Amino acid sequence: MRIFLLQQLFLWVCMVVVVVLIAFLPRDLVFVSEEYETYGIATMNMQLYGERLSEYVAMIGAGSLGENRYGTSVLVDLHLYASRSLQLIGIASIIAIFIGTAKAYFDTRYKGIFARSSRKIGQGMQALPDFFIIIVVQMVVLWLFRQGFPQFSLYGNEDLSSFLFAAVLLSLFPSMYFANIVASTLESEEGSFYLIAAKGRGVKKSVLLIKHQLANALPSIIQQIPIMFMYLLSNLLMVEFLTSFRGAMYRTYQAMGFQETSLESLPNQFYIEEPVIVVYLTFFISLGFLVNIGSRVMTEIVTRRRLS
Amino acid sequence: MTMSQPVKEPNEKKEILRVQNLKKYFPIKGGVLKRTVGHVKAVDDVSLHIFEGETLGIVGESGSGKSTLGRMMMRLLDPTEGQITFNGVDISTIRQSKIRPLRKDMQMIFQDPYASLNPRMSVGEIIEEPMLIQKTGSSKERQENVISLLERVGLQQEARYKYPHEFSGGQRQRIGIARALSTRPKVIIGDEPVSALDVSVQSQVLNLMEDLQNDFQLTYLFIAHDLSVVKHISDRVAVMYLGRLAEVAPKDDLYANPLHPYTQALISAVPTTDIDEKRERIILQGDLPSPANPPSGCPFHTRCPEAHERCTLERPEMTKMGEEHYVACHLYTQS
Amino acid sequence: MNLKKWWSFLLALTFSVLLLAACNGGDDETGTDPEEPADDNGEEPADDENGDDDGDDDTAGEASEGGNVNIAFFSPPEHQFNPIYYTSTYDANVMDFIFEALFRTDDELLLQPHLAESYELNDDQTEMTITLNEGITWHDGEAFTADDVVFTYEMISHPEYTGVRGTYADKLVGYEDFRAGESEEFEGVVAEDDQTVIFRWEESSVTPEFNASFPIIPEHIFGAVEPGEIESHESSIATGEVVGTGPFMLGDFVEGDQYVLNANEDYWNGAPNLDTVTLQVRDQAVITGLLESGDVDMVIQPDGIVPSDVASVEQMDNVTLYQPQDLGYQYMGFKIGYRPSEDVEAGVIDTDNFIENEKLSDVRVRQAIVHALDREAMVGGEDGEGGLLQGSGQVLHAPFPEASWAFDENADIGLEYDTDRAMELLAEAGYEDTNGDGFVEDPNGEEYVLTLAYPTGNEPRENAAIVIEQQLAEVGINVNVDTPREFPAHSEIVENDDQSIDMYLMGWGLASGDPDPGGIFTSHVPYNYTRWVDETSDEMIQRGLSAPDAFEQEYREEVYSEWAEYVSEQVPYAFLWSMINNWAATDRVGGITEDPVTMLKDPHLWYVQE
Amino acid sequence: MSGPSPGSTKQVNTEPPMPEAKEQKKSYSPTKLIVKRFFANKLAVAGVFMFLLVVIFSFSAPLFVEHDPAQTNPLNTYAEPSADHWLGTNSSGQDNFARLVYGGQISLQVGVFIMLIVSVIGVVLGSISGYFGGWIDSIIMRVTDLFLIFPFLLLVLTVVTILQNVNVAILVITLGLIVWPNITRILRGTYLTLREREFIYSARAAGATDLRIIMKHMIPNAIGPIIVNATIIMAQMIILESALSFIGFGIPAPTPSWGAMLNEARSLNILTGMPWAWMPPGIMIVITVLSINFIGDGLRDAFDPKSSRK
Repeated sequence: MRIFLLQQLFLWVCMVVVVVLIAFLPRDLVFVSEEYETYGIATMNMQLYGERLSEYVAMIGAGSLGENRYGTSVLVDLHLYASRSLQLIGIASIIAIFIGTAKAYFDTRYKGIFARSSRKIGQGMQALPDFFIIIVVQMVVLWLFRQGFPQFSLYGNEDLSSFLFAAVLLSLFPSMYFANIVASTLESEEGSFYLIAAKGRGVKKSVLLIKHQLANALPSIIQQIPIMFMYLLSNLLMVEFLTSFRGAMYRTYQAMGFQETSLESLPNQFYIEEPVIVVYLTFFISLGFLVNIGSRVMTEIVTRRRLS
Repeated sequence: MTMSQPVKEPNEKKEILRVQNLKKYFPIKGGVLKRTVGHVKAVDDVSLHIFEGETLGIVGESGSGKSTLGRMMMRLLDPTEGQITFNGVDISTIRQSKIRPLRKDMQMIFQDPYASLNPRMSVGEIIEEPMLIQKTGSSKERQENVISLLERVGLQQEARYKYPHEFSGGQRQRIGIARALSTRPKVIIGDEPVSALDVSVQSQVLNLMEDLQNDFQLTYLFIAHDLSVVKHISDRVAVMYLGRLAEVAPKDDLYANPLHPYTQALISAVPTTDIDEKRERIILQGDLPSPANPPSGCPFHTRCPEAHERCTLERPEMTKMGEEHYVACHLYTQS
Repeated sequence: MNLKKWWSFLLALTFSVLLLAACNGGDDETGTDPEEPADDNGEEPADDENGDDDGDDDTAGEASEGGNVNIAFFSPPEHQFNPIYYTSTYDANVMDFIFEALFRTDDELLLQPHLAESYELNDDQTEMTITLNEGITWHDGEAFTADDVVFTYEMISHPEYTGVRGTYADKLVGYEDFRAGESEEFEGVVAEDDQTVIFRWEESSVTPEFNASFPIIPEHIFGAVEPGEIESHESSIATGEVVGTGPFMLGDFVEGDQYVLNANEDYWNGAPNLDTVTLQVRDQAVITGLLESGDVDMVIQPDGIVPSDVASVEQMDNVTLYQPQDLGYQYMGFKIGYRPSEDVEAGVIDTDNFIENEKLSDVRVRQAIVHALDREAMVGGEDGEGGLLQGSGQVLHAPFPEASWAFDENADIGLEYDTDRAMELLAEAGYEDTNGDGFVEDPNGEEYVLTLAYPTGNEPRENAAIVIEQQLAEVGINVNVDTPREFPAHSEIVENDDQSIDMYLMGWGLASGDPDPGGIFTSHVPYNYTRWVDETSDEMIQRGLSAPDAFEQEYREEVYSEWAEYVSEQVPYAFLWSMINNWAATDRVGGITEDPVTMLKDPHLWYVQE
Repeated sequence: MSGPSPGSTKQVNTEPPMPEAKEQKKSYSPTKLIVKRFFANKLAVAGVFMFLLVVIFSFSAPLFVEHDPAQTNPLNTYAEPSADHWLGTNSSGQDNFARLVYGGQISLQVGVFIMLIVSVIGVVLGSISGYFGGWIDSIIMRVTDLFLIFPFLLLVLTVVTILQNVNVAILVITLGLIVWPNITRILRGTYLTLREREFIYSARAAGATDLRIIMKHMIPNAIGPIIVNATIIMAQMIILESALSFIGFGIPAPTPSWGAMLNEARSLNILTGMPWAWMPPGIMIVITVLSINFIGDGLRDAFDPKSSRK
């Protein structure tokens, strides 16, 4: 375990270094203002690279991770946006795991037309672009509003309703993924000796599914969680982008210079906030590592309990 | 007198293959971190020799390490320890590239006729491949060779354009035999070549193998999991249990006078055609112990009807009990 | 040892991440709750005595006390909330609620006293004596006095001042010396007593009110701050520290996200009806959705509704559109002359040295070009489709938009879209297609190619370059469109008379209400980028500003009308269009004052009707 | 060599005769069998048909599309569908139909090229890793582990932001470099099981070199998973490219892209008022991706009949 953690730590450090190296690639931005418009002119300057990097390292040495464009510490910035995203991720994960397990149970328990089509839909969904589905869902909801459906806020993160809406959108794909994983793991357990034995003893199918199959499939399901998490993260970008949910992904996107562009089409590369990019990417990397480590530890615990 | 290995008899028979103190340990990876937590002693200190032109049968339950032994002799697996001498050359540690030319003289027939033929190659390609690798003959010669081999093993020459999935198990095993013969080897190691086949087909294949042995002056190492199969074809039989040899003896000697309790148990299980001959069936108790955690002392003591205290403590050595008859059992050694 | 340190670092990091997750919310949600209960110490809404509310027709709902109004814009401010230093219009939006000036424009763009109660001008308009309103206090309770006015003007004239607002002060007496640090006393603005302040100009000021209309900053705060440090002082940036006289105060904000303005209950013009106004930075793509669902109440300057969304916003039952014309305009300039490169280097502008651009010196050619341009098509249809502006604009013939008092709707100006007339004029001037390549040759039979330069950054303008090329090709004029430049580079080649360009695209934004075209069109001024030398025009412009006649607006109206006619015939510019602003508010907000330049006038009168 | 002995000939005759059908149909190579099975699968055939339609639709564009997809017409923006502009125009006055058609070329190119790159990387690394095992396997697996838990998509966004001028080649290479781990892992697993198959032992027993075993025995037998995964990758990459273009990190304008067309649907007015502007590219993505998935499923079943669910 110790070696594993050290290995993870080493990889973590490597990834953060890569992020810093990329984020600080030399871009010399010159800002010029005219009336209502501000232009950023980007030029490549190789000499700057070393300077920028050493400046950044010096700053970290001085105990600061840098500031955002308003001069606020990036950690404060991170706190605000990342906590929103974490809540969203948390709720969406719970929904995904719950719905996913329920759907998997339904799909494996029953063999009727509904279960079969539910399974087909689950598989088909994964083949579709998430953002397109989200757009369509948005359109349907807007259409419902115009038909007199009680309105709620679709965008942003202020209202509970918009928050939940984003969480539901976010959980859409991961729950399908999770359901597929669980279902196929359950199925792979099928036909194993203990099941036949239990069946022979007249154990109810539902009890069998939950008590035996699920319990036995747990380690392999837990091992899939990091992948589901990655799924969730890439969806998070789309969901935050499409619902204007001001979370960590949205903020990263902003920090990369993709401002909310005004009608006069401000240049894309308005501001690039390198320290913000670094700290947010580090945040996501850390999340990935945490989930990975967590899943390994859980697997170990579950496996041990089973063995003992 | 105890011996760690059979001593070569002054005999006109030429020894073609010899293994000494051969061991193969597979590491067991455990836990999430895939650390080595133990070893499976698949083959544990086995010594054997095979004379040119004879058929040595190796018998053991599945998991006794007999296939591993066969594969090690082919150097398909690298031994953990010990020596393999082929034709007087030590091949246990030489590099794979140096072994390649030797493979011409040593071929293998595999257990599963379905798995041992590449499903994506035509039968002709399959039989031709060893020749191609050993660069024997021109393309035309090889084709002719393929045809004659096919006919020799009892298949039509059109078969060479077909694919393995179009043949039955017995036919496939014939293809496997034709492939093994294609480089004119001296030794063929048959890794349970008939155990996957239907009983009626088994004898056909065995007969074919016997015919071929005469025609091609082959030496067979014939691995099987029960004694009935090797009864007819073998000259000598070695019995393996849990990675070790229990008994080695000329066939007739072994069947007439099995010494090791395990051999006795095996022989009692062989169905007999002679109704008059009444034999007491010895039923072994319990399962085969895990090779990862073999019993101390004699590995067979957990199931041995004759086990006594010494068996649990001390590992029996190979003891010569007659001409070419060796046994590893405390019943026959003095403490 | 070291390893352990690393371990604890990793652990600390992971836990801090978890903690971040756990202790979210709370602090950033307080104070931004739109449903805060109404305060009961405000005054009656709508009937406020100072209310120049010109009647929102649809005030059907019940007006209620308190509440919050959400205003959306697309980009976050840059967090410089000091009027003397800000540059972004988004910051200006925030400050409109907080800071006030002595004068402000009324709905006809005329400047009226605001913080000032009344003012007197001397005969030659070199001196203005202003009496301040009584009872005005800063947000922190300090009284607003003439000293604050003096201080503000001193600061924008100060040697260490690095901002760009010096133009308000640079004609005042003693500005040069004070700016250069040669005098301690600033004679331009003097406090007579607490309620009286005097402005003095070196020469007659035609626009005295404008010059005195700069937002006032508090002396009692910044007086103690080194002038060089005002920009980064916390009273310029931080919540609770920014002090003005306006109806709202800067409250809590989440940077880049939302800015809460709290009502100033002691506002001199009457306490605001609302408790809070929240400025929210919202993605342009979702703005209309937010409006429809009522999550956002107002979408106003500087962004407004995107032209392509106007049609759908118009259809919303709960939203009112406000569409005043923007005072800025876009044009295509003709390089009629160039400064010689020696003059450019020396920074000299001498009309006598101008080198004539023969390609465009013939007025008929310029007229032909204007006739060839279908500017109506550029502006586009009313239904929000087509055109460069999707209908959100107006064709312009002179630099006076309709909202300006200088605009004369009866004047017969402008050259209509008429390709036949264009070709006729070209033929008259001797430009004809002699080699049959579809493009005209110049009178000497040489190939005639006009180079058009344009900058990036303004999408309709960028697109206009392509349209202009196509439309001029139809009358046989071959236009070579340069690759677009970043605005500063473009501006530089235009300003420095790069002789490779014949025409250029640019826009002017008119910040002040005064329509005097002198700063741009007088022959010898730097901004006369076209290097158009015309005595008649110069004389008219002069007349429009000459005292004492020009003190009368009617007189100036007449002069400018005449000048507009002249300039549209002489075509130094092909005026293209001025934008229409598309501002919107939901009907939840009442008491909005309609004004051509801003929707943020008198926000203390706003109220929420349910 | 001696001819067949009478005894052995007799033995042939005692073999159970082969089923009639097999005799009549002569010999089917495994490839032919797979093709046969594949075309017996209706959904897969439908997939092929749909996919071919998309390909023909996209690549025969010059024959029936008059408009240049990059040609802007600022005077004719947001036009409604008409005889001239079948799907109207977008915010720059570009013909939506032309962009739809040419955007398909981009999507297919991106999908195919990434698929090729990734398959090659996956086959090479997967076979090295799966066949040889040992330390090289560990290294490759640790790297793929990393990719599975690291949000590389974000890193791509950063790279794209920094590089600014992204073209199809750069996008293909960057994306290819992120997605190879998945297929590599899958193929490694395939090779691991293959490695223990007896025909591999038999080839080694015949003295075949590692290279020969990989090329002649492993890859042909792993061709099923390779092709199936290649189709999955292709579908995923088409989605990924459109997703990137959708959020503005893809191939920059004026190159047409389905994702970029969908981006316009972020505006509420277009979302609800101009479905013709964004529905077609969305449907095209769905059709393309679904058809590729159908083909992939069909191939999977054809290669490995046991896996098909009944």
